[in-house]
Order: sequence, then structure tokens, then C-alpha cells
Amino acid sequence: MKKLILAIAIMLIATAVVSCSSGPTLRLLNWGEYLNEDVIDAFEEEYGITIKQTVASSNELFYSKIVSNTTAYDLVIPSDYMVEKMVEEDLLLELDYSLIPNKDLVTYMAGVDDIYASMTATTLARTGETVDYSVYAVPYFWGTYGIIYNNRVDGLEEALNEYGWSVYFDAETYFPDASRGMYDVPQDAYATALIYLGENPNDYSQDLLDSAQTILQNAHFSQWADDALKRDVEAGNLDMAFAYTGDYLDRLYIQLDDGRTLEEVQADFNIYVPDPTIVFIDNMVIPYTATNLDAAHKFINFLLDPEIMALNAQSVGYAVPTEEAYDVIISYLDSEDSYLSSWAYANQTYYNKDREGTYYPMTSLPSTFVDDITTMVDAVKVSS
Amino acid sequence: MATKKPLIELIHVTKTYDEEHVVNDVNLAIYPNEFVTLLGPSGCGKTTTLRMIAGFVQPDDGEIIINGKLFNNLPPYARPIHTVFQRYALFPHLDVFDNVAFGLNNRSWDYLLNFFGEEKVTAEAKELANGKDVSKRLIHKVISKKIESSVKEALALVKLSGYENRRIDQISGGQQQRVALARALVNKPQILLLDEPLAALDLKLRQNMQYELKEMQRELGITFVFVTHDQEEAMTMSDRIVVMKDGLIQQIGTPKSIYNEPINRYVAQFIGESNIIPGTYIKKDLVNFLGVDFACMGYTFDKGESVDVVIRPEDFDVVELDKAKLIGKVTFSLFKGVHNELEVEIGDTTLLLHTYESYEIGQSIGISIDPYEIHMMKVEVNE
Amino acid sequence: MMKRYSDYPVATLKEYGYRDYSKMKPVNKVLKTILAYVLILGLYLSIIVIAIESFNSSTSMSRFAGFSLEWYPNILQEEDLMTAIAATFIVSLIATAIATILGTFFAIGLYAMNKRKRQQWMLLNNVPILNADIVTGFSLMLIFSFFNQFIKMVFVGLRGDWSLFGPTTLILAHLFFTFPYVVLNVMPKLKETDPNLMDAAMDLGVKPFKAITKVLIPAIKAGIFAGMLLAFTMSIDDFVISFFNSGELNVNLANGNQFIMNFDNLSVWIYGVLGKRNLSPSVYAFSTLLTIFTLVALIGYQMSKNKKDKGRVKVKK
Amino acid sequence: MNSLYRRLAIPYQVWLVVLVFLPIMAVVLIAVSNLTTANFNLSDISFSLAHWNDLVENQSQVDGEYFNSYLTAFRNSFMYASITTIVSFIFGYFLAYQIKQSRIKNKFIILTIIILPMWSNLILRSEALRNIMQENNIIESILGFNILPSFAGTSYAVIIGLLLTYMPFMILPVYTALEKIDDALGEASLDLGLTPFKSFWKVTFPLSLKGVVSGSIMVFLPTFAGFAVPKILSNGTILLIGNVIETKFTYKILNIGSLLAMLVLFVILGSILILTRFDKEGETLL
Repeated sequence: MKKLILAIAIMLIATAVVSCSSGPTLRLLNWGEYLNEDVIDAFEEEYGITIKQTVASSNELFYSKIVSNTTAYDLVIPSDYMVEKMVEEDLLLELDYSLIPNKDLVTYMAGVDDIYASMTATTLARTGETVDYSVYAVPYFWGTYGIIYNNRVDGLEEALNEYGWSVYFDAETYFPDASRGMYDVPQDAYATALIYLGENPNDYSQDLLDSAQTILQNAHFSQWADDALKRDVEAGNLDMAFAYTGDYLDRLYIQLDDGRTLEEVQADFNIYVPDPTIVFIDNMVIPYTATNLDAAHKFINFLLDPEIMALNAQSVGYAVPTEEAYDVIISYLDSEDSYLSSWAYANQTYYNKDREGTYYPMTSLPSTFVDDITTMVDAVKVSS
Repeated sequence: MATKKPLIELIHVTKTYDEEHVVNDVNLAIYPNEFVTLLGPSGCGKTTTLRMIAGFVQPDDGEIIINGKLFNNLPPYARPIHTVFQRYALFPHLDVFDNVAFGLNNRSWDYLLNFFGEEKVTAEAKELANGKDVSKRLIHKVISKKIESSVKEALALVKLSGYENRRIDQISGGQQQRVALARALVNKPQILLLDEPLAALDLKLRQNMQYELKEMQRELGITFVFVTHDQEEAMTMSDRIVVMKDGLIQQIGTPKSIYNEPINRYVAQFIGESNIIPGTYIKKDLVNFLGVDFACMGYTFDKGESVDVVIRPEDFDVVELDKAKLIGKVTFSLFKGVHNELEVEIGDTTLLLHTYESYEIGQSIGISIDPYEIHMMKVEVNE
Repeated sequence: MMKRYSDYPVATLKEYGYRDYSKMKPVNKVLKTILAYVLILGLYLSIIVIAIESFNSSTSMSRFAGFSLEWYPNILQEEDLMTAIAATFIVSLIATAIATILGTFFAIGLYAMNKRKRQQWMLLNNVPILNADIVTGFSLMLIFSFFNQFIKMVFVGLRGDWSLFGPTTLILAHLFFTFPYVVLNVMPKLKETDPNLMDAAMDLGVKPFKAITKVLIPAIKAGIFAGMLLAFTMSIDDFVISFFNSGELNVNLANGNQFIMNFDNLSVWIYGVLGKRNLSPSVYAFSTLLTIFTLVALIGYQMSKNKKDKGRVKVKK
Repeated sequence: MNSLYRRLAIPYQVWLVVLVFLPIMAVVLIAVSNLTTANFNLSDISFSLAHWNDLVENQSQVDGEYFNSYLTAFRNSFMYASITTIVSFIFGYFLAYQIKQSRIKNKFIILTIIILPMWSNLILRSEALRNIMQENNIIESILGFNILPSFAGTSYAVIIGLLLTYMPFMILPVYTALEKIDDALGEASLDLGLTPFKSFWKVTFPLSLKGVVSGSIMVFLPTFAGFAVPKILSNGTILLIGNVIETKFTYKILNIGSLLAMLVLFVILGSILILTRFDKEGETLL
């Protein structure tokens, strides 16, 4: 028993030594692997502020962590609809743009502006209030959703380019033997079904819910998962799956790291971004729990710097929200470093700033709707 | 007895565990209707021998013959033998009745028909059928009834009638012992093996059971092979005793012969108390020990050979000093109820004596020994 | 065939009314052995796959790109993983230690009751073991948030971000389901001890509580160890209950700074990471290390014990 | 024993009462009231059966047939838990019996070997199993062939996953029960003419029933209410009641989640009652 106590003591001391920090800290609630270590180092070096990151895996967890107030976070990076919800529930502080001078030096991409406008519109429709979301949020990354597909299946690529969403949802007509995966977030499933129907994915009615259920059932999904989807398509165990474009790029970069070429990877699996599609935007916001406002603003300002934003994008794989940062990335197209040039090429291919399309960010639905959608999706799963 | 055919024969039976001969070249014949006791301290191989007869342990060498057939390779369940285990091994999930009925309840149809007599069973079934066809179910019913009455009989035999529905943990140790006995006897075995069945009982109960067991054995005509480390128990019950030590049989004989004529120091010391005195065989009927010549009877050794003389403590006669062959000084005296236990010093030898009269410590007493009370053994080289 | 000494005929099973299956016995035995090993292999199947993944030079989970040991030293490089490992061990070791020590005393206390009362309390003791993790985790969270609010109401001066959630709730939650395992394993050993043992000790002048440590605890050591092992196992692998009750360690340091440590244990951390990103094979490496280390320790323990036992037999001879 | 020692249990008694009853009460409270978040606002609480109606009236339609998806999830839970329990009883009993026969003396070692896999993370283990049940997997990439049929996502995968995860909970209680059976009882039954096969069924098995009941409950309950293993191994296509509850809690639909949890509690309560009939103090639980 004495030995055990000794062991605990040693562990405690060891961890205390490992993670002991001095100076002011910025408590950041973030997604996993969503911030380049180099950026952290640069920020800590420049401002002498230590970044303590907590990782959570869903917007809902962000929300509950903020609401339950178990820890006072200074900065959170929730997605669009969660920003709406947080604003609505008065969980966010307004930004002090005088502390963010870099904002004046950059231009948000057209898509980003569309998304913010769309968020304002949905809020207006729902609550009758006009909210300017840029008051609370600065975009961090954004991205499209697409259909990641197994390119080893003959004709799938051509069919997707020709028929789009139908190939994915209409399992009876197109590739009945192909296996399909859906993101295991009920609202995402509902929204994609609505988009396929030509509806606004943020609308809700019983009729839409029933139609969505029929569509989801007819797709005969063989998999409802998160991260596993992209890995399974990559391995050839799944043929089509709804996924973030960033998820695809993430796997792409890993394979490039392993020494494969862009063409080889694309021949194995690729992503098709339909139009219209769902988009997400992750935003830097300051929750009401924040204790170190200064550090939070400094961090936001720091990240708006195009070079820093591009640096951050190097390890993350989502689209940068500013044209300036995009240009920095594109400048690497001719880089001698094959990884950097592939990265720039991927950005040009999948996140082209000139791409035209209709983008729908998903809004936060009232909890009774969420309840119904969850129940509907559960029913789809149960009936399979 | 020699003309009778043995029921069990052990021929050169050997069992080795971890390079140690637990049972070493044991040869033994057990005859029908005999009460044989394997006697020895723990670890002498008596239980292993018993377990080899029962079939729980396979001998490494040698043969186990039962009823004139080689049984080495037959599992315990096929042997016409039942065992009463040391801690009874009653089935805790069954009541007294089911424990006793356990063996019969689980026998095959043919076995039971044979056991109760096929003709008898069919006759009874016919009676029950009232002229109708005798169905298998009816026979089954008759057999069930027979089992029931056998069990009741067996329980009556061990004086436990009325305890049928008791749970095992609701009856005393002595009663458990009786249930174990009934459970074995109800199967009418030819041979009953008993592995220290009385060890867990208190003294009074043990003595009662000793008589009852002996009675039962005599009445039922079953061969009992009994294992114990208690020499008194062995003496009381047995027709013959097998004294064992370190896996070897030391002596086989009737209680009387073993008591009176132990073959060696070990047996002499193990069976009752005894004085072992080094002596010299002078000639026929004359032996010298403690510096004195004694008349003796019935032993033949080489003249002048060293022998061990065995004299039981109760076999000494205390006589007047002038008539005594030996004179010694009492160094210890203890009243034991029936007799007095004395330690008497003669030279540098201390003798143990049982006398009916008491003597004071320090008192000198005279001792004489009748010729037929003097037993002699060969001197063991190893010791 | 055994050497024959006599010419008696050999008894057969048939003549005693049994069928002879002895020819099938070896086949049977082989089949049984194979099945037993297949089952044990099955229990270790996922562990073997995890080990293979840990030696994979690629981060791909489905393609073995080549043998590599790089992920092992890499464990130390991954700060998040290290934090999660540290949190896991701190929580599990503290919970196991407290559960083992206090649980043993609790068991002794329950044992001292009369049978009926004891059975009633043992029933309650089994509830945390048998209750669904998700119900336990969620309902404990409810209670802890209630306590949290309550404490904040009473101690108004607490820092705004003060929270009960963190190592405290995590350890309490782990204690909730580890206590029963210790009690459950100690109780049968207590019943096996001689009821006069304690009386004998006290008769010899030992004080009641010293009698426990000097006499009773050595007698029930095996039960305590088994309880400890199970408690640790349940604690180290717990996911659901921890998921609902974790938080951060948040301490004000003397110099005015805060020490913050994420106290998600490994399971919760993995769950969070897995939903979003790739796990680095370092996690597999850690898992494999833990298994191998335990196996080796176990085999070593058994071998040293065997040696000791042999020595003891020799002394006896 | 000294009555003084009884006092040692008092803290634990308080602890058990507080942490067993209070949380369950809280769940029940949320299940039958209008409270919605973890932050209680006890001032305007009111009793409500609306969630129960939601539960009962839930109807989904597939191919013209109506069904209640909660009921289906409950049925799934029962089915998978029962199958897992039965299969793990067969194999777990077998393994426990073999270990007992092998005469390995040290129970500590057996215990450790059986539960060691549990030291690795459950999610990692389930993912590893799912991985090798797929067509292209890491073992296939080494060996060139698959050791398991590719049934990831099917009910077989779920049952195998549940089995390999929870079988230790069957093995240990059965082993404990077997270990407590006096060897002499087996010998006595052989001695009385029973073949080893018959002796097993008439003596060993009835006496090990306590462990079987404990083991069955230890397997049944976590498979009934668990969610991680079925979710991962069915690729999210098979819903057990645990998965439904998890989704409800994740999306903060606390009332229905709590109501479902309450129903699960009834199943657990029933199991505990069964257990106490066979094993009053849960001696053969782990």
C-alpha cells in the first residue's frame, strides 16, 4: 500500500512539473488538432501568454461546457449554428474591434459573407431580430460538405459529376450495390435530405420531416458514423459518405506524407462537392465566462494575420476565410516542397475562392425540432 | 481363510508423486466379509491406496484386482465399490433423501432392473396393472417406489428415519456421517471404503459409531476397507490391520498379533505404548537385556544376535524387591483413572509401566516379567 | 501397456453397463484445448490488433505500411495524450487506493452486522455494479451539479469559474463504482476467517483497531488484492461515467497564476478525438505497453512465487 | 465480532444512500416533470406525463408499416443482451470449467489474465474489432487474407463484439462458483456410479448455478444498456436502448432520456431481485 501511495505521489509531482505554467493563460476550448502547434508557439512567444487548450468533439459539448460553467474558457471555436444559439442565449460577449486591428487589413471571402448573411436571415425568420454576427464572431476556418467516394468503383465519379446528390440518396436507381455512409449527427442527415429535395435545410415542418425520413430510408445507409466514414472510404470499405471536405483533405495530406502522389490518392478516393451544399463556419467567440479578455482579443487579432492563418491552415486542412490568407496559400503552388505545392493545389481545387455555389450553413433549431429530428433519424436506423 | 478367494488384490501397486513413492510396491489381499483397516500416520499412503482401490487415482505400476478381474483402467463409476468420504461429501443442493437416493436415481434402466430383480419388478408391475399391459411407465413407477423404500430402509439402518426432507446444513456432523454411510450402503456395494469417516466426530460419538459400524459390517456381510490414523479405532473394529509407513506395508495381521508381536520398532511404537530395549538372544528361550537373563518363548534368532525386546507397559509385574529380576527407581508417577503410569529408571534406561497400585517418586520397586510377555524383533539396520 | 503381474482377465466397462468412450477421449481433449485457446485468443483479439496498429509506420488503420517503433517514443511527444494518461492514472490510482483501503474497512463493518442487515446492505452495495453506466453517469452528474450550485450559493466568495467538476467529481464518481468491487471481494474472505480470530487477538491484549491491521487484514489479503485489481480495472477503462463527470483541475498558484490541467481520462479523450480526428498510433502504443508490462509483471510474479514454493518444499523435507 | 466494528460501515451506509438514491430520484424527477436542463429551477417545477405520451405515441412508418422506434430499440436491447448472455454462458462456462480443470492454483493470475484486455480502452478495442471485420483491414494487408468474414455493420459483428467484451464477466463468477465446489462432491458422484458427464449435470452444474446467474446478470445488464460497442460494431445502424438514451442526453433532450433511463432502471431492479434469490450477497459477482 505504501508503494501505491508513493507511486501516486510521484505521478502527481511528475504531472505538475510537466504541465506547470507561468504567466497569463488563454483558456481555449477547441476541436481536436485544430490549431497548428507552430501557431501556438508563435503566439506564446510574441505575447507571453500560455495557451491551454481543451478539446471537445461536438458543438453540443462546447455548449454544455459553457453552460455548465465547469471551466471558465476565454475563447471558444464553435460552428455557425452554435454561435447563433449562444448569441440567442446571451452566452457571448461582443468583440472589441479596437483590439483587433488586423480585421481592417483583410477581406472575408464571398462565401463567408454569404454565410454570415444567411445566419442573420435565419435568425430574423425565427426570432424577428436582426443580429450582426460579426459583432460576436470572427471566422476561423470554414468548409464545405461533400460526398467522399471510393474512386475504385467504376463510373461512380462520372455519375456523381452528372447527377450529384441523386447518386448518393437514390440507392435504387444509382449503384444499388454501393455502400453509403451518413454523418451521425441527426440534423446533418436531415439537412442533406432537404437539400436533395431542393429545400432550405434550415426549414422545419412535419411534412419536410416525413419527406426527409423517406429519403434517408431509401438511401439504405450501411453506416452512421463520424470519423470512421472517411477512413472506411479511404480503405475501400465504403463507397460513398457524407463528409467534410476538410476530412478528405486531412486524409489526403496524410497519404501525401506517406509519399504517395496527389493523382494516386485521387484515383483511390476523392470528394465531390455538390451544389447546393451545406457549409460550416467555425468562429472565434468569447464566452461570458471569459476572464482573460485581453488574451482572447490578442489571439483573434493574431490569427487574422494572413501569414499566421495560412500557417494554421497547413496542418488543418479546411478553407481559410480571408482572401489574403488564400493568396498566401496559392503562392505555394510553385513551391519546391512537394507537400506545400500539393497543399496549395488542393486548396485551389477544393476551396477555390472563385467557386460559385449556394452555401447553406445550418442553423440551430429549437430543441423540440431537434428532438423530433433525432427521433426520426433513430427511426431510420431502427428500420434498417 | 487362505482357501477363500480374495475379493480385492493389490499386486506390486506403486504410486509416485514428485519422485516420491507415496505408495511403494504394496501387495495386499482382502477377503470377502472382512473388516480391514489401513493404519498409519498422515502421509503414509493409506488414503492413496484407498483412492486407488476406489479408482480416483491410477497406480503407476502394479495391478488392482477386484473379483478376479484387472480393474486398473476402469473409472470409479464402474467399480462395485462405494466410498464414505472423510468429510462426507454430501451434496449440498439435495436434501437427505435425495442424497441417499442419488446413486440409484442416476443408474441406467438395465442396472436398476437387475438391482431390484427383473422378475420381482415385473411381477409387482403386473399386480399394479390389474390385468392390463405392463407399460414401461408402470415399471418405472415400481422402480421409483423400490428406490424410495430402499432409501428409507437405508436411513432406518443408520437410525435417521424421519430426516428425509432435512437440508444437509440442517443436520449435525454425526447425522451427516450417517447420511454418507446410508448413501453408500443403499447401493448394496460388495466393498465399502471408509476414509477416516469418524475423524470429525467427537470422542463419545466416535466410540458409538465404531460399534455400530462393526455391527453393520457383520450383519450386512460387506467387506469394509477402513482408513484411519487412530490405532485404538483400528484395534476396536478390524479383523485385520495393515500398518503402513512411507508408502510401505509394515505389518499385516489381526489386532492381537500386531499388538503383541510387532514386527519392528515402528509398529511397536505406533500400536500402543511400549518399551523397546536392546538385548541379546542367547539361546532358545533365553534372552539378555538390562544386564539380566530372561526366560522367553517362541522366538528363534541366531545365537548371540542383537535383538530389540518389546515389553508393553502393562505387562510388567511389580514384585517385592527380593523376588525381583530388575530393581528400579520411580521417577514419575501419574494417576490415570484405571491405572497408574510410572516411569522407572534402571541404570540409564527409563521404562514405562502401568500398575494398579500407586508408588511414590523416589521409591525403589522390583520388577519381573513373564516369559510370554517378552517380544523380540530383529534390529533394523537403518535406524 | 502396463506390465502385467497376474493372469487375471481385464475388466471392461461394458460388463458393468457403461459404454466405452475412451477412444474418443484424446480427440475430445484436443478439441477442448483448441476451443479454450481460440476463446482466450478471442478475448485478446482486439488487443493483438491494437498491438499491430502500434507497430504500423503509417497512421492508416487499415493498411500495414511497414514495421516501426516510432510511436512508442512519440507517446511522450504528444502533450494531449500524456495529459490524458496522467489524468487516467491519477484518477484510477487515487480512486483504487481509497476504495481499497476504505472499502476494506467498510466490508469489515458490514461483516460485523447480523446476517439479515448485512444482506440488505450488500444488495445496495451491488447497485452501482449492476446499474447501467449511462444511468449512473448521468444521474451522478445531476447530483454533482446540484452540489456544485449549492456550494457556489453558500460560498459566494468563490472564483467565478470555480467548479466542483474536475478531479474531485471524477474521483468521487470512480469511488462510487469501485467501492462495491472491493467490498464484494473482501466479504467472502471475511466469512472464511475464523470467527474467533479477532477475539483471540484482543484476548492477547491487542486493541480493536490494531487487531484489524495486525490480524484480520493479513488474513483477507487475497480478497483485498482481488478487489483492488478489479477496482483498478473498472476505473482505468471507465468511459461513460467519466464522460459525464469530468472537468479540469484548476488551481490558483501562489504567484497569482492558474494551474490548469484537463482532467478528461483516456477514454473520454479518445472518444472526443475519435469523433473528429485521427488518433495517432501512439495511443495504440500506450495501450500495448500497458498490456505487455502487466503480462510481464504477472509472469515474473508467478515465476518468483514458483521458485519460493519450491524452496519451501525443500526446507520442509 | 466486536460491535465496535459495525461503526466502520456507517460512512459507507451514508455514502450508498446518498449516491444511490438521490441520483435515481433526480432521474425520476426529470422523467416525470417539466425540468429541462441540468440546472434545476425548482421554483416552477410541475409534474408532467407529456414525455410518457411522447414515448408511447411515437410512430414511425416504413413501407406502410407503423412501429414505435423506442419499443424496437428496447426489443433490440433484449434480443442482443439475451443472445450475448446465452452464448457467453456457453463459452464462458466452458472456459471457466477448463481453467478449473487445469488446476491452476493462483486465482489472482487467472483473474488478471481474463480481465487484462479490459485495461485497454473499450472504444479502441471495439474499433480494432470493427477494423478486422472489414474487407480491407490491417491483418488482411499483412497476411493477404481475412481471418474473419467481413461482417462489419451486421448483427453478427455486434454479437461478437459484445461477446468478446463481456465474456470475462461470465467467466469470473462461474469460475468463482466452480472453485467453491468441493472436489470430493464430484468424486462422490463418480463413486455412486455416475459417468463424468452425468456427474457434471447432476452435481457440478447445479452447484455452480449461483455463478451462472451472477455472470448472466453481469453480462446481460451492460449489454442491455450499453451503447459504445453496438454503435461502433454495427456502424451505427443497430440501435439499442442505450444508443437512444445516449443520443437524447447528447442533444440535451433530458426528459425523454431520463424516462428511458428510468425504464432501464426497472430492468436492472428486476435483475437485482433475481440475483438476490440465488446469491443473497452477490458473492459470485466479480
